[in-house]
Amino acid sequence: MQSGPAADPSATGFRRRAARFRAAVVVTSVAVVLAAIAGAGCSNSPYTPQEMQGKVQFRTIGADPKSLDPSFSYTVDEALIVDLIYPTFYKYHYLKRDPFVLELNLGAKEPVKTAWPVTIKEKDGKTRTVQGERYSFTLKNDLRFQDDPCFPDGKGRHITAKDVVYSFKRMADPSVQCPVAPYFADKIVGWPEYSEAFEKAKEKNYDKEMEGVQLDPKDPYTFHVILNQPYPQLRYLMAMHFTAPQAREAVEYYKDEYPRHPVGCGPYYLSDYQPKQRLVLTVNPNRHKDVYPSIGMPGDAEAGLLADAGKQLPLTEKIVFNIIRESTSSWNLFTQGYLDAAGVNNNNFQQVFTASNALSPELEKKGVSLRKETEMCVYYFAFNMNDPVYGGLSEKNKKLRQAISLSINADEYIQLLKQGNASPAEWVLPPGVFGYDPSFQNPYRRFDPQLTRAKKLLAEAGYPDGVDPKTGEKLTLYYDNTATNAAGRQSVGIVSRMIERLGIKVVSRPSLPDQFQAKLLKGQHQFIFYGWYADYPDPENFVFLLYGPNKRPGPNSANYANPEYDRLFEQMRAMDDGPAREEVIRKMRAVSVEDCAWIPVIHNVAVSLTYDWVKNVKAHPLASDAAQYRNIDVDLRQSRQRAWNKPNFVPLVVLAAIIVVGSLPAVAVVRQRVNRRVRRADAGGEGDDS
Amino acid sequence: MSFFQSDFFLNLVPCCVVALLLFAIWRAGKQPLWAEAYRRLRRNKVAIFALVIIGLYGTLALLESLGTTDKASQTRITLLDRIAQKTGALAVQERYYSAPLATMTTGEANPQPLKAPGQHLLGTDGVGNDVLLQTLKGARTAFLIGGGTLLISTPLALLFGLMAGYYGKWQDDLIQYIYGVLASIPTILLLIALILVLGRGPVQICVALGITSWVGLCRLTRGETLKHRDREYVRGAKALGVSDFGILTRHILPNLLPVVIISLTLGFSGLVLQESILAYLGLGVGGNIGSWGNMIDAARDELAREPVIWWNLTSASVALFILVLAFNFLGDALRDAIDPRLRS
Amino acid sequence: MLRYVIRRILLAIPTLIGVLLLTFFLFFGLKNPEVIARQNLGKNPTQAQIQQWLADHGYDKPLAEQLKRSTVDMLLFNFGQSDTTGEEIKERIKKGAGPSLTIQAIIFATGLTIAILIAVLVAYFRGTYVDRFGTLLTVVLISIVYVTYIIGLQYYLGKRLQYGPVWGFNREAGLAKFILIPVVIGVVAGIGASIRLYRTFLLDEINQDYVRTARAKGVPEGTVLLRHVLKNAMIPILTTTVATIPTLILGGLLLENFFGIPGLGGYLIDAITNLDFAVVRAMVFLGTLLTLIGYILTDIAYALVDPRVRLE
Amino acid sequence: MSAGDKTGGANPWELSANGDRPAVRGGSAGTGEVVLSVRNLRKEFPIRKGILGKKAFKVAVEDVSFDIGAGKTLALVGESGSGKSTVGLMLLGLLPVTSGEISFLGRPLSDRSAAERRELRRKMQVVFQDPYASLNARMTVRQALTEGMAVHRLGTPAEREAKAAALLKQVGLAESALDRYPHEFSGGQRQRIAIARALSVDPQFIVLDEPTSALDVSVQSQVLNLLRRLQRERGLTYLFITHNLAVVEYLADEVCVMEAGRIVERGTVDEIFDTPQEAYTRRLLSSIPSLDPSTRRLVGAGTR
Amino acid sequence: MASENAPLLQVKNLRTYFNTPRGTAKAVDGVSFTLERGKTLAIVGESGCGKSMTALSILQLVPEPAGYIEDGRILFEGRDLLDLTWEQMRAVRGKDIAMIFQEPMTSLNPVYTIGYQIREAMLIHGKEAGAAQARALDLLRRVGLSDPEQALRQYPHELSGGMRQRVMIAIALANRPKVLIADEPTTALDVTVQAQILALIRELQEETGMSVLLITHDLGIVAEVADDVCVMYAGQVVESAPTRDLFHDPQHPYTKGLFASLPARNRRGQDLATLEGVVPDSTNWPKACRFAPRCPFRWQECDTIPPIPNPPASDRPVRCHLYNPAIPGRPDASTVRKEEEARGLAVLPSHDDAPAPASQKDAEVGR
Repeated sequence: MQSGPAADPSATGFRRRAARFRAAVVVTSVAVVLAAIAGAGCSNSPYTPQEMQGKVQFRTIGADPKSLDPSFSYTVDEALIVDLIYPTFYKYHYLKRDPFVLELNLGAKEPVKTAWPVTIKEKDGKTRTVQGERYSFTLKNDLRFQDDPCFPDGKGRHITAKDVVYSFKRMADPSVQCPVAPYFADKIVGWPEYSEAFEKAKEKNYDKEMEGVQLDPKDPYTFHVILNQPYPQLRYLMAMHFTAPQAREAVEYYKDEYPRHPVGCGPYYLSDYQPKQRLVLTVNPNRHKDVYPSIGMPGDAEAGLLADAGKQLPLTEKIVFNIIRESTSSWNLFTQGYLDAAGVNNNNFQQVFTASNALSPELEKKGVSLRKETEMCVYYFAFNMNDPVYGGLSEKNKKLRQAISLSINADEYIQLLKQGNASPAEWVLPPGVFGYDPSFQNPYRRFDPQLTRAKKLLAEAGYPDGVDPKTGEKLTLYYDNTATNAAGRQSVGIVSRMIERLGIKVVSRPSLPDQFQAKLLKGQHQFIFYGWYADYPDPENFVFLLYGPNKRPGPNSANYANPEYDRLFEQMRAMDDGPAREEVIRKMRAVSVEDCAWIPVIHNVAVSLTYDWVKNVKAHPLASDAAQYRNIDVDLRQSRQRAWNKPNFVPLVVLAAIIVVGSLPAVAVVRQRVNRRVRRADAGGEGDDS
Repeated sequence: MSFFQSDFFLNLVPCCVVALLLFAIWRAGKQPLWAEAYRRLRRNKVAIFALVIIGLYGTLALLESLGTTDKASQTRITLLDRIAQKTGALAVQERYYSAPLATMTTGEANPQPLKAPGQHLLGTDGVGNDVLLQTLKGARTAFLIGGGTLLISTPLALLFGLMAGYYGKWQDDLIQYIYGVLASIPTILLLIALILVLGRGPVQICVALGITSWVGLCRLTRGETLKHRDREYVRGAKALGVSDFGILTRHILPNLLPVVIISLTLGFSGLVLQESILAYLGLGVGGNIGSWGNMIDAARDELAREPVIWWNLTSASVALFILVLAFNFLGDALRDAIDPRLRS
Repeated sequence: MLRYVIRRILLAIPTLIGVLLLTFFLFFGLKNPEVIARQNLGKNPTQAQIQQWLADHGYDKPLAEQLKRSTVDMLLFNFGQSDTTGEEIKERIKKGAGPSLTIQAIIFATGLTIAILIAVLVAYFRGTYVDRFGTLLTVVLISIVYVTYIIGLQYYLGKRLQYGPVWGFNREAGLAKFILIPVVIGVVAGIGASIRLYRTFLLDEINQDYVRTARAKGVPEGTVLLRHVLKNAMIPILTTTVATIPTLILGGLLLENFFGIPGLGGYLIDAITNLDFAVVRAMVFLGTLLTLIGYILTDIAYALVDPRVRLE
Repeated sequence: MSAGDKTGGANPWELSANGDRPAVRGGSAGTGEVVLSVRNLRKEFPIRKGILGKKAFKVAVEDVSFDIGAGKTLALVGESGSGKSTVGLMLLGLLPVTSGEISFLGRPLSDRSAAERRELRRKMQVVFQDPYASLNARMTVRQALTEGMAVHRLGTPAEREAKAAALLKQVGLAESALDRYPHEFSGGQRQRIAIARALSVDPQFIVLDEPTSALDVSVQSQVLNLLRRLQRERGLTYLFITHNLAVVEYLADEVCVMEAGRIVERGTVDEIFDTPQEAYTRRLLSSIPSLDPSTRRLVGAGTR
Repeated sequence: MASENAPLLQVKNLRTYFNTPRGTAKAVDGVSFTLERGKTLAIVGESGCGKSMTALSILQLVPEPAGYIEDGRILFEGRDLLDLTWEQMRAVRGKDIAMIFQEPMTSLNPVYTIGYQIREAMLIHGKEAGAAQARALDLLRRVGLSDPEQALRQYPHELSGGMRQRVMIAIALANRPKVLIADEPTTALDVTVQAQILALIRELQEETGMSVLLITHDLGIVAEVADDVCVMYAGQVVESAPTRDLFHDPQHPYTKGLFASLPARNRRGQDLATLEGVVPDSTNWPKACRFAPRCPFRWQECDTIPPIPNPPASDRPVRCHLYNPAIPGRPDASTVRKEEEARGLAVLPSHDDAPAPASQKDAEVGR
């Protein structure tokens, strides 16, 4: 041993490899960190630069559309898309209000109504003839479908009246499950028979003609709808996407996938659909030409809504619908400027106010504007009128319902659950619908904090302080709901609290939507909360919710049936708007308010937040095709986005610093380990021996 | 089923769990081997702290499980409610959200003064309930789910594990196959499927969690049994003529208990965490039972508000975190105390 | 080796059959399809419509046919149509698998690597403050609910620090940035349990005799850890990594929802809310298949690491 | 017994001795009462081969036959893997026998009823090698000692307690040990408790499976003394399984040498140690280190 | 540098302690011995006496952080190993001093080939890869593996226990160490294999001239291979002597007791001598003589005065008052002799002696 055991200069190969290994570890980790920083360094935008620079609208919907089949789709989110792809005979004027104006869209001219005798087969085999009506609709003759592989050569073909008739036939097909089919079923001649034939037949024969919807033998752009009774509401239905022309080729080509492959002739077509991710609408080159309206309501010009008057529609080349389920995510995205507007039907976005219910200053600074629009809807509590305790038209139970009605404080409800963004409902009809009476005050919706009257009524009903004298126990009200999530539970809790002030015990029976529907169907419900949105701005579309024959499975979920009300309804249904109709509606109101099967609570106010780079924003309670009128100031948006999305690397640096500083003692430990003397007395301060 | 859905039953479970815990501690004190572990545990400050915390939560669960129906309002008033009523602000229901120690409601368009201004330590939730009280009440659900599940899964796992390990042969093959099948379905998917099929509710969740969680313990029991089966003391007992049952219950089972107890301790915390995730997926205990899972679930909306309603999420998360942390620390400490070989 | 692999695959078949039978029993034995039909038919279906729907979705077939449907067809990846949307489940899964696997594979690989690295570090510094701090940190990490991680980190990293998009998955815009935050969350949420476990494995190995042999040879401590201890510890580590596959699925479920990743997790959550049993069934099958494949891969990896298994 | 006393004809199987048969000389079986006799014992362990488990077998014990006379000690000697412990376990009924016959007290075990077999089992007990594993850590000494009696319903509980205390005294431990747990004792003490436990059911025959090989020499001597004394006092018969030839030559009367599952040689201690016949036996004997540094045997014993 | 005639390895007053929950365990408490060049020194003792810890202390492989070397000197070729830094010590391990262990089944890394594990030992200490490979092959041939080429590629589990121990030896010898520490190298092996391994070590020792420090509890092995013996009890060396001397004339009562308790042919039919009691707890050694509680010759002073390692009345280091005239109360030689005879301590065990007549009588009584 020349040099002693200490030095080991020849230990090269092995060590070199060990060193190389160590170096590789270091290099890899540095690379990972750098990659992370590089990844973070680039923009946090979820869009491509092209999209960001183009005239593109960035919007959001909360879930994948269940279906984009215009004959089936019925939800608000879906309508935002469907209505842009499937234009209808009529459309609502974008700017005009009070009243809403229907203008021709695909229609070439106003339909012609003629009196038409209709033969009706009675059940006993006899026939009778009634006075019916025939509407003749004529389409524009230059309409074409979008280009799509379902057509020969992939070129969109010409649209004729046949395509609209096809849509009617689809509505009558029970397997399509068209939600508005019941509106037609008892009115269009031959509809029930046609529908039945479909149900029976194995193969569906769409070539067969329906008696009540006929093609004009001479004009390929004209078809006739024959009704067995007057139905003035038909024109509104011609503004809903159910009656939009559909290509039979597309339905048959895509089959089960048709709900995800819409083929229409609207301003946009569906160019890309990534489930759970995004849905992109692109300008349809085959769209029928339309321009931005040049007349609006007073004040529209000042609001800049006429700046684009006369310009070709649509004003943006693309609409990107981000499908965002979590409200947290979409809110974050919105605040970063990556969404033009905050979602339409999302409660959470309404929480952006200062104390005085105005937009918070932070958002205002960011250029967000707030819009509130009373929606054409009504939310109500309904008793099951077949319920032995709460239902029926007996005086006793009527008083019980009235008492409960009086206990529900609409103002508190609005404050707590709608943050003030709703108006209290007095009756079925919402503002904006003919027959709505702003001066009407429902006597059973007048809340007083002492509940004096409610308690009196309750006592009169035989339940003093909510106690059933027969049993000595409290009356129980089963509140059936679908509150499986937190927000639902909150609202159930608040409502229960209100009713329980009466002394009645409220028991929440939450169930899943399917079980809830089954309960309603079987009439096993006792007390529910429900809402209705207008299909069209006619009072019939609301008051029919209490029409006896519309009981479950119809839309009358209260199972309310008052012969007097039903008689008035039948009378009012076919009337034209005017004082006479108003009078009948007033009578219906008096009857139904007294019976108190419903407790109308609110008419919702939709609140939307829009950035100032979005132009031509004006809400419409019925039309969902507004997107084609919107315009985008792309430069403004981009500069804002850039300013708001600068990553903050300080915490990362701080973290790195902490790790470095924190590992210094560790390095010292390593040093000590390698250099320590074995003898304890000599070594001193070995960190790891303690 | 209705009995199992009844309040009585649901309250029985946490009571049983707490009673079992107390019994186990009492018994353990009498067994020298456990007493030895005890001594080691006592020296571990973290473990004692964890035990105290678990004891506190257990007390809360017990207080929330015991109660009477109030004649006047016909609602159940638990001991915890009574204590809350005595303290004042805890039991006061406000009209809406309010921030911790706030004097006005929060998030409302027109904030209203509170009934108990500045006294809600953790604020109030959307219905105006005191968040602190709600958080405390959540302990019961945690014990209900965690304990209920373990009450279902532990006997099952021990029985099958012992059988598989001890008898071997076809019994082993069969049991291994059963849990092999169950274990190859990812837990969360199996849970989802089970709850969708069984329906929602605390008992269903316990059953579903029980089905998914017995596998781990069963595998552990089987492995340990296998180890002990060929130990000399078991052979000696066999040679003495002790029956299989006697060997399993008197010889093998007591020797498995340490491992089982460690695994149960750690398993409990896992179950509590799973409940909150199920609640988040909308498969939780349901609306009528206050749980941390429900509170966290509510936060997904509350966090999107401006101002952010953070106290609900924070309280529930912290309450959950502390309990789980305590169980994890206790589990680690138990492992060290019971099985010193495993100490590093 | 090939024989070994084949044997492992064959051994997985009875398990797979068991899973299929179990799911069949769950979804067809315990669940009344009429409830599903009613729920999917919207507001007020007539009995005829329900029958029609049942026929369309094949729920009216005799039990034997159903059995075939839930076993043979599953094995052939014929998942049928969604109960709710009528979509081909297979197509949807094809679309969703890519994003899901991308994210989860990256989380898995990153998580594994980082966890092993940290575990080795902690093991190297055993008994020092690094070890104590690391152990404490892991316990804290595993005591936090996944949901809280997602909500918290999305808020902080995405919204406050703006390190990446808080939402989205757009191939054209570059996947890396979309993946960044979800991966960080996935890794952070899963890493505590892994480190804790791996540390135990490493420390178990550190006390083995062969480690003493290596030291007696004069092998430096670092090399002992990396070459001798780690390679042996890889055996139990590999076994437990399969156990994390279900966790990955859970992670996927929640992460994808929050970050708008169009994967299978979000699809499953939709299926849960819509009671889409056909989809849940398919996902259970797929999840199982993945787990089984995971098991097999583990066993192969096992054999690669452990010569005792390889030459069995 | 002198080395030349060849009485092999006493057993019929010895007459048909062929090359496979062990070299047998002497043996006490012919003179006293035979407590245990084993004929053609065989044990196979299944091992799986191939995918679907084509069954294959590993033979652990093959064609083992011997007799043990009352009050005698037969040593079963062999290296690890020779199958000697397997034989012990089969005798005790702890491992099923593949083929062959075990007779105890003159009666074959196979044609007994379950109850009779239980009773016979009682008379056969065992002491194992590892004192740390042979007692249940969760049972007190009292429980361990009374359990066997309780199982066989021997005496009243009070009598069992008394007997447990007496047994403890007999193996040289204080009565105060009754309520303590195994971990409170040293290895040697535990082994004595294990012996007491075996004695608790009054056996006639004890299988000693390497009872001292885990003990230090100073403790080993205590246990060996105890075993000797008990044999003398109770007339016990031992089957002593061991690889420690020093203990064998000290304690055993007869020796069976096992190699690879077979008995290769059998005889009295003196026969085997003085005039080993088989090569294996010789090799085994020559491997024992001598205790005399002046006569080193191992060096050059050959590595290749 | 160290002179040629200085002892190769000298351990002086080594103290290795452990921190345990019950207090400090003094596993090795003042051990001294000398290992000469080319010689074999055996350290013999029962379990718990600290012999393995002594061996591990030399290479400083005491399990950390619980164990540490409290004091002492370990002079290797004249330089104190305890003065080296950790890194310097690492260079000593496996190169100058190599070690083999008791459990051949677990002492090899199961996931690396035999070849790798042998080569590694050389690569660490600076050998080139090619040369290492060649030497590995040579080593395996040397330790008697029948097919060394194949063995290089094999994994530990493919070899039997004896073969693995040979591989362990090959690893230890890879760098031609000056000292081989063998810690119970044959305890886990069958006797026939044990004989082979011991013979192999002996052979290799003769070839290479290395010194062997053999740790064992088996006096037979000591007799077979050792040149010198240290008997350890309770963390101390109680007696050390050349092997022959020790076996013919054990002096310490413990050594005597050990010999007397060995079962042997010439003791058939007699009770073996026993050492009553157990080894005391290492956290709480007896204050004075550590063997006193078990010693048949114990008297009052044994519990109060610690015995010195080199008493004047003996020709060798014996830690016992019997050999120290300075201690009062010492029993005279005849009393001791009588006591020894009564306890059977006088007769040396032998496998070869014919049984004493008394034993036959005794055996007959036993029948």
